[in-house]
Amino acid sequence: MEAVGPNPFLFVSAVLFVCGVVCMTTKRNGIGVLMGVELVLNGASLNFVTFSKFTPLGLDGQVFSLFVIVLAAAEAAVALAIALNFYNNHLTIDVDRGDELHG
Amino acid sequence: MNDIGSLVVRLLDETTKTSVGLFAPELVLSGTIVLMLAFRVLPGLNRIPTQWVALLGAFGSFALALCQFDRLVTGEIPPTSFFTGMLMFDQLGTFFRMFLSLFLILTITLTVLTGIPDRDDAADFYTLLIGSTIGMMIMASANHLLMMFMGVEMTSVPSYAMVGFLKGRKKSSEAALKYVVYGAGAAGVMLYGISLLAGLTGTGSMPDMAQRLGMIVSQNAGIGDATVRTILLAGLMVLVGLAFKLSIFPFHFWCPDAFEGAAAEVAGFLSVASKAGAFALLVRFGLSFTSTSAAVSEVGFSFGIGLGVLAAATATFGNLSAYGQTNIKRMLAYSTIAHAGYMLMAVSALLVLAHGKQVGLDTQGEARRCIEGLIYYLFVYLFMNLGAFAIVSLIRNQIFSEEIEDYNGLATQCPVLCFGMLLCVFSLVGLPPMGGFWAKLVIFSAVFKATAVHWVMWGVLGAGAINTVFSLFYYIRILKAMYIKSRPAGARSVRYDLFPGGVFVLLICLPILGLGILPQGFTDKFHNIADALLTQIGR
Amino acid sequence: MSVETMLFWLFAILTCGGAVSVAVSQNVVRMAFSLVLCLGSTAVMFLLLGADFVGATQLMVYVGGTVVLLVFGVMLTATGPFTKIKSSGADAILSGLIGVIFLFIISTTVTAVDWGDISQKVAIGTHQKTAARGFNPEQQGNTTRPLGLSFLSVRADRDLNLSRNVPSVEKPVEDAPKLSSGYLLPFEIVSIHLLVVLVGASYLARAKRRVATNQ
Amino acid sequence: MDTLLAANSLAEFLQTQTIPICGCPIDATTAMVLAAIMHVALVGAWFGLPAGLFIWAERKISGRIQDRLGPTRTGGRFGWLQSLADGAKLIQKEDLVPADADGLMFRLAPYIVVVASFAAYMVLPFSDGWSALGLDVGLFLTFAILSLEVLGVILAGYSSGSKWALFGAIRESAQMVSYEIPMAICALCPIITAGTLNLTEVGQLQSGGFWNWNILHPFNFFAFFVYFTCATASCKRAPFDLAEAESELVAGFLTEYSGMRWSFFFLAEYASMFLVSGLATVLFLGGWDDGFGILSVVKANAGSFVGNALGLVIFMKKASLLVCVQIWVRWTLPRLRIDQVMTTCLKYLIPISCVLFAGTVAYPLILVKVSGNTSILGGPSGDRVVQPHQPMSQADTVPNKPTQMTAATAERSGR
Repeated sequence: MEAVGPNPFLFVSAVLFVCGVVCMTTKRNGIGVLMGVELVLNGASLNFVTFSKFTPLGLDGQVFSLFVIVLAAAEAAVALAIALNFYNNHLTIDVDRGDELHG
Repeated sequence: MNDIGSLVVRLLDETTKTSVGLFAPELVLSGTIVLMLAFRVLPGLNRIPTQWVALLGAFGSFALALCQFDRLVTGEIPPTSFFTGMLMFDQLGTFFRMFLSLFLILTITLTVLTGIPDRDDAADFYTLLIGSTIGMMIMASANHLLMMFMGVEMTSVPSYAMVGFLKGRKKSSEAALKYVVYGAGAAGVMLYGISLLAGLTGTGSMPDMAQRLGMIVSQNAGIGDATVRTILLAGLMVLVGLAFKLSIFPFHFWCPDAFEGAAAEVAGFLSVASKAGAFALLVRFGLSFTSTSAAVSEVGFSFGIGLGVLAAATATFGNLSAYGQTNIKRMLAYSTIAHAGYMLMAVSALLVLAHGKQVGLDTQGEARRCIEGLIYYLFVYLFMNLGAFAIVSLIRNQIFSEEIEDYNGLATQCPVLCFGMLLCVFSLVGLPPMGGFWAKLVIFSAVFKATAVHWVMWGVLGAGAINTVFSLFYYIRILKAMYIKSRPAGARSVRYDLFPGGVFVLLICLPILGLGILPQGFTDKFHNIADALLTQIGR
Repeated sequence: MSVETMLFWLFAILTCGGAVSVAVSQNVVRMAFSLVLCLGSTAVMFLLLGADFVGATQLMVYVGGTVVLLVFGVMLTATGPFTKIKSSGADAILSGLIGVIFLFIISTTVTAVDWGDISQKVAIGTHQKTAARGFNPEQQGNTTRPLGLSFLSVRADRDLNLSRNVPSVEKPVEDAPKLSSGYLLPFEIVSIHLLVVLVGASYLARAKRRVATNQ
Repeated sequence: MDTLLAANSLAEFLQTQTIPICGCPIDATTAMVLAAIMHVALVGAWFGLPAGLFIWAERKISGRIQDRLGPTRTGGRFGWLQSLADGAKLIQKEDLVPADADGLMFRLAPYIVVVASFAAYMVLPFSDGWSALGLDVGLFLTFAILSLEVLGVILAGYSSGSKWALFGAIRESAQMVSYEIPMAICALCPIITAGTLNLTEVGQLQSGGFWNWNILHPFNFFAFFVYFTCATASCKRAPFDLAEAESELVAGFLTEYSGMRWSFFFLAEYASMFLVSGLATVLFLGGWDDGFGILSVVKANAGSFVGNALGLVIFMKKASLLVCVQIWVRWTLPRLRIDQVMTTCLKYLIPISCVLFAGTVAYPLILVKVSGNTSILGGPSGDRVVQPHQPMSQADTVPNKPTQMTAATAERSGR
C-alpha cells in the first residue's frame, strides 16, 4: 500500500527526455524533430511537477510547468510556420534536403 | 486586517513603488510593440512610418536605462532584486539593458537606411526585433531560473522568425528551419537541466540556489556522490542551452547557416545582441557555482576548466573554418564563433580564479578583471561587428552580392565604406590602436593570471594568442579584395557612398577608435560594474 | 497495491510506450498519434501528482492545442513519399545504443539521489505557510487558487506568516523578511511574448500581401 | 485520489458489505474498483440514454417543423424505439475500411471522439454533489477534454484517404478550435461571478431562488447567448455544420465511415450537445435549482437524497430544453458559408466575449464603489453554503476560522 515515491516519476521523465533526444537526432522530418522537442519539454515539466510534490519546491514547480507548457506552445507555433515556409520553398520537409547552405 | 490582506498591501506597495519603475525600459519597449501594431490597424494613424515609432521607443528605453545606470553608479538607488526576486537590478544588468537598447537604436537605424523590411512588413519586423530585445534584457537581469528560461525563449523564438524573414527565399527558409530545430532542442535540454537544479535546491531563485547548493553537498563529497553528479549533469545541460545561444564549439553549427540565410542586418543583430544577453546570464549562472562550499566550488572549477577547453576549441575552429569561406556573411559568422571563443575565455578564467581561494591564492581582484574584460570586449564587439555587417548590407544594396570576390576594387568606388571596413577588420583582428586590441589584452591578461590556479589555462592562453595571429590571414582577404584587386570591367558600380550610409558607418567606427585610443575611462566604468557585481554576491 | 499505484504504473507504461513509439515510428502521422498518447498520459500523471490545474492545462494547451498544430503541419506538408521515412538499420541501432547509454547515465544520477534527505537539508530556512485554507485542501490536487494567487505574486502557500508578529529566532536582524518569489512579472510578460510570437508566426504563414492595391 | 467524492462514499458503503460468493468482507481496493465500475456504468448510461432520446427528438421535431410527422411506427404511436432500431441496424452493418485508408488510425478515430465527449461528463454535476469528480478545476478540465475531440476529427479525416474527408476535417477543426475561444471566455464570466471553477460550487451559489441565477447578472445574460451560439458551433450543429455540408463535401470527415463507427460519431455529437447544454444550465441557469425554493423545502422534509433526485429531474429538464433549442435552430436557419462562420467567430464573437469578460470583472468593483456591496441584492449572490469539505488533518498552531481565500476577498481586505 506504499505510495509511489519520486524516483519512478523521475525515471519516466528520463525516458521522455531520452526518447525526445533520440527523436531529435534521428528524424529527418522537420516536424518529427519538433515532436522530439515536445517530448523533452514534457519530460522537464514532469520533473517540475514531481519535485513540486516531493521537495520544498512546492507550488513553484507547478508554476514552472505551466509556463513551460505555454512557452512550448509559442515555440511550436513559430516552428510550424517556419516549417510550412520551408515546405513552400522546397516542396519537402526533409531537413537533409535543405542543402543550399554549406561550406 | 487578516494575513492575506496585509500581504497584498505589502505586495501592492512593492510592485507599484519599486518594481514597475525599475522595469521601465522593458515596459517602454513593450508599449512600443503595442503602439506599432495599433498604429497599423487604426485608420489615419497608419500613415505614420512604423520605424519612427520603433526608433522613438528604443530611444526612450535607452534614456531610461541610462538614467537608471547613472543613479546606480552614484548610489542613489541601491542594487536590489525586484518583482519579488524575479529580476536583479544591479550595475551589470542595467549596463546590459542600456547596451541592448543602444544596439536596438543602431539596428533600427541601419534597417531604415537599407530598407530591409518594406512598408507592409515593417510593423512585423520591428515587433520581432523589439520582442527579441526585451527577451535579452530579461536574460541580462534574470535572478530566477524561470526568468532565465523565459529570457532565452523570448530571445530565441522571435529571432527564429527574423532569420526566416525573407520568406520567399530558399536560403532564408532553410536557415530558419535549421535554426529553429537546433534552437528548440537546445532549449529543451536546458530546461531539463533547470528542472533538476530547481528540484535539488527546492527554489528557483538563483542567489538562494547558490546558497543551497552548498547546503546539500557535504563538504567532502566528490564526484562519486550522486548529488554532486546530478548537479554536474544539470549544470552541463544548462550550459548546453547557453552554449547554443553563444555558438560555442560543439553547438555552433547553426550559426553560419543562419547568418548566411538571414539578411545581413538580422545577422548583425543576432551576432552581437544575443551574445550580450547570454554572456550576462552565463556570468550570473556561473557565479552561482562559486560557492564557499568546497564541493560546489569544485563543480564550478571543473566547469571553468571545461569552458576554457571549449573556448580554445571554439576560437580555433571558428578561425580555421573562416579561412575557406567565399561568402562574406558566412565568413563573418565563423569570425563570430571565434570571438565567442575569446569572450568565453574570460568566463572560464573567472570561474577558475574564483576557485583560487580554495587553493590558497588571493585572486579576488583578478576575478574582477575577467568580468571587466568581458564587458569591454562586448562593448567593442558591438561596434566593430555591427559596423562590418552594416557595410555588408549597404554594399549588398548596390551590387546585389555578398561574395568576397565581387568586392574586388570597391575601394575606388566607395572609399568611405571601404575605410570603415578597414577599421572594423583591424579591430576584429585586434591590432592597436583599435578597441579590439585592448579588449583582447584585458582578457588575455586575466587568463594569464588564471594559469596560476591551473596549468590548463596556459593552453587556453596559447590558443588565444595563436588564433589572433591566424585570424589576420582571412580578415585581410576582404581588404585585399577591396583595396588591391581591381574592379572587373562591367561590374555593377556603387552609386552613392557618403550619405547616408557612409555617415552611419563612420559614426559606428568612431567609438572603435575611441575605445582603442582612450580606454582608461571605459575600463574604470567596467571595473566598477565588475566590482559591484562581486561585492553584491559577497565574494 | 493501491489504486493510485496501479494507476501510476498503467499510465507510466502508456507514457513511456508513447514516447518510445514517437522515437521509433517511421510514419509521421503515427508519430503524432503516439505523441497524443504520451502527452495525454503525462497529464494523468500530473493529476496523480496532485497538480490538477497543470494536468488540465497540459490537456488543453498541449494536447488540444500544440499537437493539433503539429498534426496540421503534418497534414499540410506530408506529400507522398515523405510521409514515411526510412532510416538505415545501422543508424537505428546506433541511435538506440546512444539512447540506452543516455538513459543509463540520467537514471543512475538522478534517481540515485536521496530526495527525501535533500528536501530536509534544504527545508531549513524556507518559510512555510501557517495554515492552508480554502474550500478544498491543496494536498488533494486543488491547487487552482494558490496557483492563481501566485500569478498575482501573492504566495498564500508560503508567505502568510510573514505579516504576523511571530518572534522569529532565525531572522532577528531583518525586520521584514523577503517575500517568496511570486510570478506576476512572468505572467504579464509572457503575454508580450505571445503577442510577438503570434505576429511572427502569422507573418511567416500568410501569403505576401499585394502592394498598392488600396486606392 | 480523494477527489472522487461520490465514488468514495459508495466505496465506503461497499466496504461494510460482504462478497456473496465467498462471504468474506470486501477490502478497500476492491471496493474502490467496484465503485468505480458502477460509476462508469452510471455515467455511461447518462451518455447513451440522452443521445438515443435526442436522436428521436430531433427527428420528431424536424418532422413537425417541416410539416411532416416524423417517425410514427417503430415502437408504438410516436416511434419511440426508432433510435434503438436504427442502432440495431447500424451494428449489423459491415465494418468497411477504404483501401487507401490508414487502417489503425481510421479505426481509432471514432473512439477518440467518443472518449473525449464521454470523459467530459466526469465533472458535470447532475445535482447537488452528484458528480463523479468534485474537482476544483472542474470547468477547466471539461473544456480541456472537449478540446481533444478535434483530434479525433482530424485523424478521421486524414486517415480516410479521401479528399472530401480531408477537406471536411480541416474545415471542422478550424471551426472547432476557433469557437473554443469565445466559448471558454464566455463560460468564464459566471465563473468570475461565483469565484470558483468547481461546478458544484457554482451550482450551489445559485441556489435559493431564480434571482440568484447567473443569467440575471447583466453581463452574464449576454454571455449566455454568446456561449450558447459558440456551443452550437463547437458541436458542429447547423447553422454551423459546414464540415458535413452535403452539397459541397458529401459528408465531410464522415464520408468514408459506415456502420457502427459512423454511429459513434453521432453518439458523440449528441452527447456533447447535452454536455454543453448541461454546462450552460449549471453556469447560467441555476443548475438543479427550481427557482422558487421548493427544493430546499423538499430537502428539509424528505431528506437530501429525495431533494437531490428532484434536483436531477430539474437539471435534466433544463438541459433538455436547451438541446431542443439547438434542434429547433438547426431546422429553422439556413447553413452559413465557411467564411461567414469564421468571420462570425473571429470578428464578432471574440471581441464581444472579451468585452463581456472585462465587464464581468469590472462590475463588482464598480458596484462596490457605488453601493458598497458586490451585488445589487445586498449580500453575496446565492447561499454561501460552501464549506471546507474536510477538516484539516494537521492540527495547526493557529486556530483558523474558515476564511474563503479568493482573490476577491483578498482584494477587499487589502483595501
